Amino acid sequence: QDNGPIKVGFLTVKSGALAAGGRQMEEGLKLCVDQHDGKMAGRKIDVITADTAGQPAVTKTKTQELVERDNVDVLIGPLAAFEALAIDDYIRKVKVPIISPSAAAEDLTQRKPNPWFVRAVGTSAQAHHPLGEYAAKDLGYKKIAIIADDFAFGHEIASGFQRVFKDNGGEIVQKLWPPLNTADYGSYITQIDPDVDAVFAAFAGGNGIKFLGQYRNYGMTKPVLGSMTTVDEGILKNMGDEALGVISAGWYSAGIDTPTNQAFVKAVRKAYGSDPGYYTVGAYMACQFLNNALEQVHGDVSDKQAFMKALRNVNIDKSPYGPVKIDDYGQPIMDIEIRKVEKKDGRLQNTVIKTYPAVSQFWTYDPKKFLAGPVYSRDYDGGGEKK
Amino acid sequence: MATDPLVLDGLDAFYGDSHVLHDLSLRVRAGGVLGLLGRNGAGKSTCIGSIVGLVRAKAREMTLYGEPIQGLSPERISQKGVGVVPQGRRIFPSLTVHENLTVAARTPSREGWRGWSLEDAFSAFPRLEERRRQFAGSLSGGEQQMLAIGRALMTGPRLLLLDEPSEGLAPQIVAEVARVLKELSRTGLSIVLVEQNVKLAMEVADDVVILNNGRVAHAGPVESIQTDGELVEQLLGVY
Amino acid sequence: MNFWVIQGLNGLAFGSLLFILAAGFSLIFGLMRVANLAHGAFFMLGAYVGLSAIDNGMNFWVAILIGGLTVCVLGGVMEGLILRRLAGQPLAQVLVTLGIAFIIADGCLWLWSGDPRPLPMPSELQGVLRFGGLIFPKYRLFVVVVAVCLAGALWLLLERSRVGAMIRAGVDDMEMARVMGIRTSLLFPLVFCLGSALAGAGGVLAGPILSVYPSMDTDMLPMALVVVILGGVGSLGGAFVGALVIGFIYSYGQALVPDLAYVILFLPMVLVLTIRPTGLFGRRLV
Amino acid sequence: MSELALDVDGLGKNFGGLPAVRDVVLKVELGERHLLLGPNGAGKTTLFNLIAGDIRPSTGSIRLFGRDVTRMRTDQRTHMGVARTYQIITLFAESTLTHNVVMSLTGLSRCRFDPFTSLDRRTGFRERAREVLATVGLEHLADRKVSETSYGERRRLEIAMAMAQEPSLLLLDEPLAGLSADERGEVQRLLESIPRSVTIVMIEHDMDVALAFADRITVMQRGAVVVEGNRAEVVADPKTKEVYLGH
Amino acid sequence: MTARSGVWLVVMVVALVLVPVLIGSPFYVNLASQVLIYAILAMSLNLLVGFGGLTSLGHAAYLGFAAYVTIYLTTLAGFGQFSGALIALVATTGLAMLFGFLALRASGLGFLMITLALGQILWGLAFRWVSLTGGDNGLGGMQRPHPFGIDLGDPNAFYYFALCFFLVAFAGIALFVRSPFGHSLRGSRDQPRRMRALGYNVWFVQWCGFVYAGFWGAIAGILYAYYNQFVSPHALNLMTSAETLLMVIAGGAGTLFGPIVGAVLVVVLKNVVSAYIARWVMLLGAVFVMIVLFMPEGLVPGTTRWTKLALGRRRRAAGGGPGEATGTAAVQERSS
Ligand SMILES: Nc1ncnc2c1ncn2[C@@H]1O[C@H](COP(=O)(O)OP(=O)(O)OP(=O)(O)O)[C@@H](O)[C@H]1O
Ligand SMILES: Nc1ncnc2c1ncn2[C@@H]1O[C@H](COP(=O)(O)OP(=O)(O)OP(=O)(O)O)[C@@H](O)[C@H]1O
Ligand SMILES: [Mg+2]
Ligand SMILES: [Mg+2]
Repeated sequence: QDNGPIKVGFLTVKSGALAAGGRQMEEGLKLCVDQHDGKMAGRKIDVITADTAGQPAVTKTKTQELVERDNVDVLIGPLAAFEALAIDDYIRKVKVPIISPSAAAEDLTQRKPNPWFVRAVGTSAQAHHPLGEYAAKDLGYKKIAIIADDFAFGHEIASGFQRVFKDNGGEIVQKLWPPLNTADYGSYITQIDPDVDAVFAAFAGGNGIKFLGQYRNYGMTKPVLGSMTTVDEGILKNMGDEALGVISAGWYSAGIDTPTNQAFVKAVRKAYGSDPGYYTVGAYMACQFLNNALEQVHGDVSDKQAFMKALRNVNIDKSPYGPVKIDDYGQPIMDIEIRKVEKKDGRLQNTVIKTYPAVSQFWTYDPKKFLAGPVYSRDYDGGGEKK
Repeated sequence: MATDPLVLDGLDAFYGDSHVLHDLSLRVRAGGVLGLLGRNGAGKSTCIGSIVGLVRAKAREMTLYGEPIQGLSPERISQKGVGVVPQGRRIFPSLTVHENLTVAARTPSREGWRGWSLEDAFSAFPRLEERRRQFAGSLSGGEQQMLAIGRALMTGPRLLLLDEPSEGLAPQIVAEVARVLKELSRTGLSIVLVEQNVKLAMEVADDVVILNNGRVAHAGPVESIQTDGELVEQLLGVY
Repeated sequence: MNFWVIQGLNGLAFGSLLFILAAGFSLIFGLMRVANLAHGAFFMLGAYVGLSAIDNGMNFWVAILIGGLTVCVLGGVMEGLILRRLAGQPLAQVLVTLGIAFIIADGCLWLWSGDPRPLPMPSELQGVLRFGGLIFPKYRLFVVVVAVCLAGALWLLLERSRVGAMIRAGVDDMEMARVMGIRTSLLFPLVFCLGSALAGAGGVLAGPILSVYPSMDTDMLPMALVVVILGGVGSLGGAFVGALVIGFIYSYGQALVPDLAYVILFLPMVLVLTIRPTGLFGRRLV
Repeated sequence: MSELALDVDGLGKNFGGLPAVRDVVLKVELGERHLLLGPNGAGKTTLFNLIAGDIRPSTGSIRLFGRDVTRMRTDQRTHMGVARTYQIITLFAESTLTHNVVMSLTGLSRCRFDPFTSLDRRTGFRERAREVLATVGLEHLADRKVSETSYGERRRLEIAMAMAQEPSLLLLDEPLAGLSADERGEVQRLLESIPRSVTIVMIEHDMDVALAFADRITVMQRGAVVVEGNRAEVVADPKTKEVYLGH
Repeated sequence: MTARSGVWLVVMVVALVLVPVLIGSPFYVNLASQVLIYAILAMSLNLLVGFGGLTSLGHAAYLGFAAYVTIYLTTLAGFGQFSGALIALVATTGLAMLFGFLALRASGLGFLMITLALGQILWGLAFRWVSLTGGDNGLGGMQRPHPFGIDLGDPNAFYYFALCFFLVAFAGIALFVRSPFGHSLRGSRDQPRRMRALGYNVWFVQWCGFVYAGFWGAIAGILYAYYNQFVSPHALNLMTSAETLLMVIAGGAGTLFGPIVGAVLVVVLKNVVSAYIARWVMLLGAVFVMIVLFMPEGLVPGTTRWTKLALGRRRRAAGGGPGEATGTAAVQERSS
């Protein structure tokens, strides 16, 4: 059996609101597997895809299906944080290694780290700590208004940004939390304090498009700082000039000018005709992690413990992200790019304007202290305490 | 050529598989009033229903002014000039009185138009004018009956079918209805009148057909029953 | 001061948008007593079709037309083939309209890949108007105007013609309506087409503000329902005023009591309906 | 004076602007046969609806068997012994005639709250129901669906359902409307056979039947009582002719 | 009628007991448990929709609420399994009492909207009241109980556990709808005005029906909590309510077996078929449309009708004839 195929259970979303992200994840994964000709460490890779419909209950069933019926060796997925949390206990129980290509919930690798869990993307706040510093130091902003999707992802991003921005002497004058399914941001946009230096907008999915469109439509001229997902390549391709000039931070940008990444971007464009974004690269990297771990164990996944250990010390120095290694909590330490939306030969892209090397999910804080501190939440008011 | 307004010959009517009317034949003369009598369950309403195309029926002949109407949709039959006052009123409850009257009204078209205008309806039943804007569903029983009559006449029929129009009407309104019907038939409107109120029927009708268990039990000029007491006695139970 | 005015304008604009969204539903439900739960999907489909029209180089106004027509045809077919057999069977209507909503939603996901898309607004309506200290987007004022015209037009159709009464008669008592010579078989599909067309065109019209995205239908349907029921079923005026009321509640509410943002639509509705079960302006019992 | 079954005092009901019933005083003694006359739209049915509790009065009070019921729910009044028929037929169209009557039997029995034992098991009700149907000559249709019966047949079912409740105050709203002569006679005999312990108030436009039946008569017009008295007085009264019989 | 459904009953019970034996794989057994849970929910909703004529679009409220309370109490508030479940049951039934008061102010679409709104409000609370509910991340970490030392972690054990509740629920509801009270619920749907005149307190009857439905909803919710050991706002949202309603209608509202069939249909399509057909949502929609086209009254009554037809028995004309009664029924509703 040892040289039979390795079964990879892939939890994605093919129906409902989150389907776009799910599709991009699928593309990323497929590309990676194809690049390895469907073989890793000498063993065939056999991907079994399941549609979670973006619903926790279904996610659980699908995970059971993959684990109990198809008995997969490793899981990649799921897309949303609440899905990952819905199966957290189950994963601990059945002890199947799982690589998260997207779900960014902080506590998965912080206060409740799951021994069988490793993440191939940043935590919600990981990229936005540096952005806070950049906004204060390089851009010299003093007062900023935050507007963010009112759910855990948004809360965590906003809190991370706020913390570091305040640490660097900035001031958050106002926080607006439009619900996820807000139809009309008009009444929020018109609330934005006229004498802020800039607006930090943290949106996920299609809300970035909606917000930026309405923001410009209201003739707002204040510069916009964005979260990684606000101007993610996945939606950037459909945006118009409203996105121009938005400065955001992320652990990835199609604009990263390394041979590895350019090759990757070219491959993605060739295969799917668009730039890779959050989900595409996330799944792609999850697959690279898998590959790296498999090489370490020479394709032998029969010893789960060993395999998991390998996953936990994945170490890749050349990847679309740049160099990546994993910390003790199963969270990658990687370069963070500050990106600016520009128009390059007709299409919008996130041009890298600065890079913070080897950023941890704890930024420059001491993990112990960090974890002891307050959780990043809707009414987090940390930051600013002189260090 | 003077063809009769309505000719039914060998009519059989069914509800699902229950056979309700058997070989029924009748004929309405131009400007004549045909009284259709019979005790409960005799088949009167079914007969009306078959004429207007609501009840599944087949007949050897079923013609309106010579045109066959068998198998036509209720709409078409109505457009050929058949007006109905159904049993139990069946006015449109969520429409106002005014809407009920106008919703299906036709404007004078054919020469020899005998239909009503809104004014006619209101002058015949002043009560309705007082209630113009009220939802018909909240009208009193009798008011609904008046409304049903007005509604039918405002479609300007050539043949009018009334299924117990006097039900729930106070005596003076019954008298009014009788007057109206006689008036209309004088102007040449042909009428089929289903009635339990035999007095009214005898007052208005020229001919009568008495049904019993879905069969014609007696047919003839109205005098034929005025004279022949015990026949009526046995068919209608009038004392 | 300024705050109240600008949020008032926001409310007005959003209310108008809601009316445009709900008009078709209100028309169909008010007249035919059919709760078309595919309305949200129709709205979204219209938006997507309009989007493709624009992608293929047509201008915004043509896109509205095409979006409207496509959905109009769809609605007509739906009435003619399915709904007409279901008169007086509300449950079957719920099942089939939701079923069709599923099909449309998944179909859009299939055909348009599920990527959220902005719908570009016509150049002549871009930019903002300034009066005094106030800034307000042209396009939103345009939406207000459209809503008012639409309300007027529908009012004329329903109150100044017999069509409305004829259809309600058909719903009250189909048999009698036919016996009275009312051509329900012709009128019902027409109304349904009109209502659907409004949904489709509304989708395109709302596109520049809402953008076009997969879960648009499920986001919008409840809003349409709220508008129609809160306003009072069967009264178009009710729907209009209801939409505006909700628009104001929405924009002031979100600004003043952000913590209630999630229940801002539904809390008022529960209050209104428990006090006035027929809605603010409901005349007829449902 | 003997005890009153029904004592309506200064009763009024407005619909929007329109007073459908105005300041009506109506006293009906136990066991009395009382007739309500009046032109169409006089307010007779509305008065019934007020007495039965279907609608709340705008003014005035209603006493049943000496007890004030003005604010009492319909079903509570029913349990005090009120039963009524509807002028505009109100039946369970898709159920059998038997089941219609069974419903009116269970309505008054405690077992209506029983959520567990099957109703079909309670054969007692069904037999009783058939007996009642027989009294109005419908036994042959007992298992037919109401929607498959003729109008007159439904009329009689209306009466049967009220009779099944064995009321002590019976409100009949045009019970004879739509009945053919024979059935009319039948129902009339049925009504006459009702023991005097039962008080009956009836609305009827068929003069011959109505007058033969009534002890006392109240004539209404435009919501108000115009004439009230025993049969002879009322028939003699010119106002009766004027407002009701016309010309 | 009773005879035939009696046979059905035996068949069903035997089949249900054999399920784990017939399908070895724990995955399918788990699926079966889910079907049972949703079937209970659908049956309880059917009480309102099918028998009470009260179309509710907020039934997920009871599922979610009960699940939240159960998990919150047992994981965060340190209650025991039994007491936790009991409190959840009581609390949820209480919620139903309250919702009943509000929703029964209106009828028809008004009723539907109030239930929908109440459901959405609960959803909003669950989403927003993070300190209590964990917001969109939901609550997890729940352990399944060990009644009488049986470990419900085992799929088969849990299946039989759920099956017990399912059978009790089925019996409870089957008896209810045949009982005088059940009939009075139907009567209040068809002819409320007449019902009052017959001595029924229509409002009370409907309210009791509403609460009874809420009670079984709560049972489903508690099982849901045990099964998933996790709850998030999704359990409360409109989609869940809609799906439950669709189960009821698709299977056949107002019939005993309808909701069960509906539950099987939806759960299987969603969880199994979706593994083979990417466009399963579209398929689900198409199935609903087909059902309406060929058996608008729902799968169960529809199939019986078709089989009857197949057996050559002619179908009696629906409606037809003078049919005043239906007409006047409408009059009554509007004028009363
Ligand atoms: N929809 C139906 N299905 C089956 N049988 C029916 C239906 N409607 C009426 N019947 C039966 O057909 C017979 C004739 O009914 P019809 O309504 O024509 O009687 P009718 O003469 O109008 O009596 P009435 O004076 O009471 O109105 C009756 O025995 C009735 O029971
Ligand atoms: N819900 C209502 N809204 C408005 N007006 C109403 C309502 N119910 C009754 N009316 C009016 O009140 C008046 C009295 O109605 P009611 O039914 O009591 O008359 P009635 O004496 O029974 O007449 P009939 O002999 O025709 O049955 C009628 O003019 C009617 O239009
Ligand atoms: Mg008849
Ligand atoms: Mg009356």
